[in-house]
Amino acid sequence: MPASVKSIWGNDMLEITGLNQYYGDSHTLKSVDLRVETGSRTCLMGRNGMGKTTLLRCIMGLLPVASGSIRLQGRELNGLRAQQRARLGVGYVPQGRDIFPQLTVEENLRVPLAGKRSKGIPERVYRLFPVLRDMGRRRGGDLSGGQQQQLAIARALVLEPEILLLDEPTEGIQPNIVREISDVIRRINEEEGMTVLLVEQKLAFARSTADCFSIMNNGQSVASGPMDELGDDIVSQHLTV
Amino acid sequence: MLMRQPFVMRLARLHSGFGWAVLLLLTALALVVVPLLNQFVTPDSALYIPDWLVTLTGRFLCLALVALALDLIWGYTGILSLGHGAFFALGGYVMGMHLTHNRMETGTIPNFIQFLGRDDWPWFWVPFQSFWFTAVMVFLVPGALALVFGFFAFRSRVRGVYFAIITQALTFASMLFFYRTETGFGGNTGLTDFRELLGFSVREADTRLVLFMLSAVAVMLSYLLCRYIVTSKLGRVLVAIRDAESRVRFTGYNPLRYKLFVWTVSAMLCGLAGALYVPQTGVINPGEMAPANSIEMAVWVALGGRGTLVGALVGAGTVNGLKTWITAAYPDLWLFVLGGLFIAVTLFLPKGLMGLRQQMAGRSKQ
Amino acid sequence: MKTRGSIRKTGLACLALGGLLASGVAQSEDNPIKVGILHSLSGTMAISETSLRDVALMTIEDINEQGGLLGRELEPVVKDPASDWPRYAEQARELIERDEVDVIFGAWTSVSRESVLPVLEELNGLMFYPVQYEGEESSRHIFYTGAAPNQQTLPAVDYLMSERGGGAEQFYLVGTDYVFPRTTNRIVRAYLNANGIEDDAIREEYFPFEHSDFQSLVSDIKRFSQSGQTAVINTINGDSNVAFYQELANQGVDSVDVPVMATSVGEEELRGMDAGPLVGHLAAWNYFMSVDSPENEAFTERWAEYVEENDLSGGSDRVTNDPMEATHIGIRMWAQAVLEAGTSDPDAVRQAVPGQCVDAPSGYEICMDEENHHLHKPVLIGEIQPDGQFATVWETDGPIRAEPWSKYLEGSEDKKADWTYPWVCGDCEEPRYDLEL
Amino acid sequence: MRGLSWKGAILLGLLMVPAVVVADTDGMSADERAEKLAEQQKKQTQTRTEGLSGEAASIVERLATDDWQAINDVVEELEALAAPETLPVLQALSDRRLYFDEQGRVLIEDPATGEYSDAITGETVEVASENLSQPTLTNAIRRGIRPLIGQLQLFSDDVATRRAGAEELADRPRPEMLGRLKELRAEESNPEVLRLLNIAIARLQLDASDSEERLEAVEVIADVRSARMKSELESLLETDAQGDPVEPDAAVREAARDAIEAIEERQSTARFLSDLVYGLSMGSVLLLAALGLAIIFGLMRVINMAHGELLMIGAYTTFIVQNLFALMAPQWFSFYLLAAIPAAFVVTALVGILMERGVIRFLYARPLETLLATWGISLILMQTTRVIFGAQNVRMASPEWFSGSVQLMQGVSLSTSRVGVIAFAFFVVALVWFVMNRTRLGLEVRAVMQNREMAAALGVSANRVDMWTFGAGAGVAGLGGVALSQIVNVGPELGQNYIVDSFMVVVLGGVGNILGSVFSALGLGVFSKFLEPVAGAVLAKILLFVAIIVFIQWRPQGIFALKGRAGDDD
Repeated sequence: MPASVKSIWGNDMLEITGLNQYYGDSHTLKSVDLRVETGSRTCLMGRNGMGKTTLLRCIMGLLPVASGSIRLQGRELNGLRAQQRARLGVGYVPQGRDIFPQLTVEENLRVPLAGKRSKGIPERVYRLFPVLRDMGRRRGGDLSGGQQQQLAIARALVLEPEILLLDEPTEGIQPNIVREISDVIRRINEEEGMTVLLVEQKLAFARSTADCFSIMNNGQSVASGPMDELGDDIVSQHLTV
Repeated sequence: MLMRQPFVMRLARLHSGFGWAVLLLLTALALVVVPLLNQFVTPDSALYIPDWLVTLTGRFLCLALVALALDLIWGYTGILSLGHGAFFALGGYVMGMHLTHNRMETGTIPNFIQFLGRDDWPWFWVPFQSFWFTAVMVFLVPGALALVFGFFAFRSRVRGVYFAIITQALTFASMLFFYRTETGFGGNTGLTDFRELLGFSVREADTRLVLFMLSAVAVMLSYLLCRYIVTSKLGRVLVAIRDAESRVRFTGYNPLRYKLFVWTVSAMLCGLAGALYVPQTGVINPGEMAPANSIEMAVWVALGGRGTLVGALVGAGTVNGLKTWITAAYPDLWLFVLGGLFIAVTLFLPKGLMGLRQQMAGRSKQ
Repeated sequence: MKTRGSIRKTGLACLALGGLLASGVAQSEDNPIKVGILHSLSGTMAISETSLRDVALMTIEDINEQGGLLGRELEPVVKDPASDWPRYAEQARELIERDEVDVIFGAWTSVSRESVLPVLEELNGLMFYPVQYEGEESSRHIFYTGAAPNQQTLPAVDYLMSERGGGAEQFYLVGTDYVFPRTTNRIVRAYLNANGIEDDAIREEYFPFEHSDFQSLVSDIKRFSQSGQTAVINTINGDSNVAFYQELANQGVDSVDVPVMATSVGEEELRGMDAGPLVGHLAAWNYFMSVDSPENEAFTERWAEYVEENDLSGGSDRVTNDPMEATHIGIRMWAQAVLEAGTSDPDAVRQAVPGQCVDAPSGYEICMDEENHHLHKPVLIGEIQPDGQFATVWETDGPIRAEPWSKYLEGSEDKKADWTYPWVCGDCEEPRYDLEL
Repeated sequence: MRGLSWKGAILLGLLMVPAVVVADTDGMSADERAEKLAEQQKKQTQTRTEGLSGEAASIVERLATDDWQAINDVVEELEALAAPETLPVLQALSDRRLYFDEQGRVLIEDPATGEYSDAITGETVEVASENLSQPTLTNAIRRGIRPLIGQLQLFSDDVATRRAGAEELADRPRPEMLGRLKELRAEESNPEVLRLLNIAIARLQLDASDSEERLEAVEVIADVRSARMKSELESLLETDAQGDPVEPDAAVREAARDAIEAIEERQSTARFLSDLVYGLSMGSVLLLAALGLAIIFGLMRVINMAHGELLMIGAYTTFIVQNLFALMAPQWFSFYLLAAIPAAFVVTALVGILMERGVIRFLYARPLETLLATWGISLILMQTTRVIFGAQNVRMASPEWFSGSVQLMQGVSLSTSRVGVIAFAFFVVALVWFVMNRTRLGLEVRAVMQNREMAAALGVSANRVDMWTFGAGAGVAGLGGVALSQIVNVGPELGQNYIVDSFMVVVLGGVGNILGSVFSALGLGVFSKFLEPVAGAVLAKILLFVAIIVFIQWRPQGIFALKGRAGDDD
């Protein structure tokens, strides 16, 4: 199916239906459904070990799925390799950031140019993260956690993705940078219309950054809606320990 | 409870009734049928087993024993050794040294020792005049080398690919060492021209037949020993080490001791194989330690199926049988066949011949 | 078990007897005489041994064209032991037991010969061994058609010490680490000592097969040669020679100052290398392709023709050399012996071979010694030419009798190789053979 | 890889050492001299005489014999006569271009045209070559002819010829020539020729009756410091049966002692330097052999047992290129090596890509089994080569500019091909460094090797990168093959000799670290060359292997362990 054909919902960037995944003998994703509207900032929430990271990795194509469908702008992603998904517009900022430690900051940023026509790092990436320009020659592994997180986001942005997947971007990062990251996420969403799918545990950050939520519990999607509908009852039922 | 069973009971449980029946049948074949067909059937009969075939099979049995030893360490512990040729050859050299003593008339020494500029046996040759000393050394020499090498390697947690490569270096260095005439083991020629073992001429067909039977017994007993090891608690620890060594370490076992034990047993079995092989082949030289030989041994095991013991025996028999036939019939093709076998087994038969049925079943299910 | 041996033997005897009585004549005319050829066609030794297989096949073809022997064709059975010593033994056994050949022509290195020997003894086989070797061996089952040390290396040493050869007073012995160079050099050392050259004027170095880095060795030779007129005796075997001579040339070691006398470099080996760096250096053999004699002309022409007919690899570059001549002589001698004995039975042929003579390509009438299973051979010393041929610079007055046991070696002075009846072997006192049949 | 820039610079500097050691210009280098002599002879050799008469003619006539004694006599008489017009005859004799026919005419062959000319009359003679015989020539006779030629060359008007002659005489002066050499010295104007003549004369005057002359001679020789002359000086210090010194003059003895000391000092420096240089040379061979493996095994963790066969394919490609040049462009033959470099790279890279696509990519998760499969590939490649090219070695001719040697210092010379190999090793290291650090492919390779998943998630096709990396590694192995073809025999088993060594280099250097391989290869080379004189070549190698095995126990991650993932094998 060509990418231009829209799905029946019309304005969904990402649409996941009936996704099942097994890790060894354990059933990690149980018929998960998820819709991310184009232009939204959706936050995927849930307690630890409920399958959020697994779901992102399945979207990215880093884990095989047993059944179900993942569509990007109506196009079925199942069966495509990670690099093909990346080129179709899925940007990924993994948990733990996964910077290439032996590459310089600049080299880290150049890696995603593999599938791009333009061979230069887009200027806007440096506009969003001016600090990276000064650190161009430093090795990725030598950066602080916050800087690495910025680098990871910048690196995904080089791809100029349609949707940006962020897996716990605030984990282990000092508060001032957390705020900066939240700003950047909103800016790219509002200024460029980039769809964002965020996995986040911190409620405050999720509330201030995202406009929609979706909650997973025990490998299943249990609730979703606009962020202002995320009431205390839902939080206490699915999120608090 | 299981561990408190009497030894005989424990032994009996190594196999199902069917397994024991097959085992007994094969033993009978080797110890009764073959000698009968070789001795009391006239050469023109279709059932006659000629002397050369007896010797050839005897040698194959020795190689199968090597495969068994390698499977114990590779199949069950996940440690691929590319140095088993060295242990095999060491066993062979130990026996060869005894045979060389037997061949020399008293007061004479072989030319390769004269090359060293001396006119008596060097100290490390002298004790091998005794058969019993030799018989012990057949196990101790390869075993000691394995123990020392293994201790350091396992202690430093060298494993996987690294271990394979340094064992290859081990056998290569041993080969170079034995190639030197100065080393005092016959250099390039190695040890050859054997005549007598315990007063019997090793060139006589009768002696060869006995050696064949001994080899068959050795394989049988070694098989049972290996089987005993892998079905014991020790065996389960080994498999656990193979699958997740760090987890074993966390549960309080020290993998070093287990690995070292199996590794040394494996080397000793190789030594035994070498010692039986040499009088049947008539020569032992450093070429046996060539890295290529050791790699070929791994293919016997891989072809038969790792971690099955029986597979190792089957694999060794298949490859060597093929080799004998093809090198004679189509000498140019042999390396293509062997090379193709290596590739095909790794690509299409990850579980070897023994896993073939399972694999077929799996396919038909799909 | 003892019973069984005698049962078999009796059975065999009956069988043989029956065969003779029943169809003796007819059988001998129908059945070809099988001849085993046991040379490595692959592996390290292929470079040298392939040609021996070819020349053996050529000589057998020639005999067949003249009607074979005793009205029977010769049928060659070729094996390839692939430069693997134990396989020589295995295949020798196959040749004798399964293919039932009456004679084997084969082996090159001493190791391979020694590996075959026990099989020959066990199965009462007969082999012709065509390569110069270190001696210190003598077998009832082998005829040695190559040179013993006194037919190659010792005359070469004499030459180097002579005024004509440059008057060497120091010797550097370089060899591959195996039994031929080791034994040869022991003999050479003893011989040099006997000729007044002390041990401190002799240096000895060994390298493994295939060794290719001779930088340190050559610079040591250079240093050594500064303290006196030096000659090198080179017993390096096979491929390593290329690297050795190249390094000599590179470091400017000149044949005029330090001549290198090779014992294992012949025309066939030179064919595989750039002869440039070797020019002027020496080799000692019993035959050179460049020998000027009618027999050699016929031999080399026939060889060229054979190469062309059979489209052998190398084509017009193919040469003849000493071991090829020795193979050729061996087969012809064996054929004469078969005719004389009236049978190809190894035991009978073995007794007929001593005393056989053939006009050899080397230009001499070469005879098998009556006693020691070795040939009487002339010794030629040649200088390597840019075209890979040898220019003879010296030769003996005539064929020399072989001394398989060197009188210069302690322990073998008194040994005798005498295979005249009653069989006495060289290294033992008891006869190892008794006529049972 | 990071930091290769500065470390590389140091390394390059280190390797420049031998290159900048100022070539010894005392003119006493045996190889240089031999080379020059040969060159001179090529240019200066007259291929026929101008016609001989009188005594010269009557002596030359007697060369028509195969009695070596008679020829020796002739040479001696010619020496006494010292007639420059006999030079062409002597050169022809020395080069085996001198013949005589049944009538006893002495003929000289012109190597260029194949024509014969009469040595006495100088006229061209028509004669069938099968009727010609050659006078016996041995190295002993040549040893007499060489200085004679040298002496006659001194009469030439051409400086280069005179210099060639003087060099020969400085090397092999003959006592009979002393008087004439002194005369010639008096007339000589060229300083270099004069210097050489002085050396020759000094060597002859070591036993002069006048102690002043002896002292002067010792001083001249001391200046040269050639090891060749050490034994002559030592004879001055000998004592006779009564224990009295042979040399009566204490000053001369003292000077000789000093000179010997100077020579010995030089010798030990030379020995050290030569061990170092030979070690670097051996190390660079190891490096070239191992570099491809450092990429394939080091970066991709594929145990490529067919690595040796990739070297072999590179060498055979060189052989094919050589033959193509000989066949199609003989005038460019000497440049075939340059063409072989890209050809070998491409051919082996293609073989590598085929291997990767056909077999290895299915086995990335099972490293030990890659080992078996690639070993199978290696057997097939070897046997295929045997079937195509035969089991024997093929003949490689080094191009002219690649033969000969470079004199680094008196007593230390390195063959040009080995110098070339050292330089080539650095070229290849630089190339690899450039590709890895300055190209898109290199970036992707490093990204994939550090974090395969992440690279894929960023749009890098790990699959494709695997293929190209393997291809590049194989190509680099092919380049190693080109170098090996120039220094070892090219045959189907070529690669087998290098496989274990290559693995040792990579493991010792630290898997995943190409720079580590560079250091470990050079280090292994140098160590083994320093061990060799003590332990012999084989024992040195065994000791090194044992050392490596022990080293790996102690430091499993190799010399240069990368922080983080690299070196950790599970």
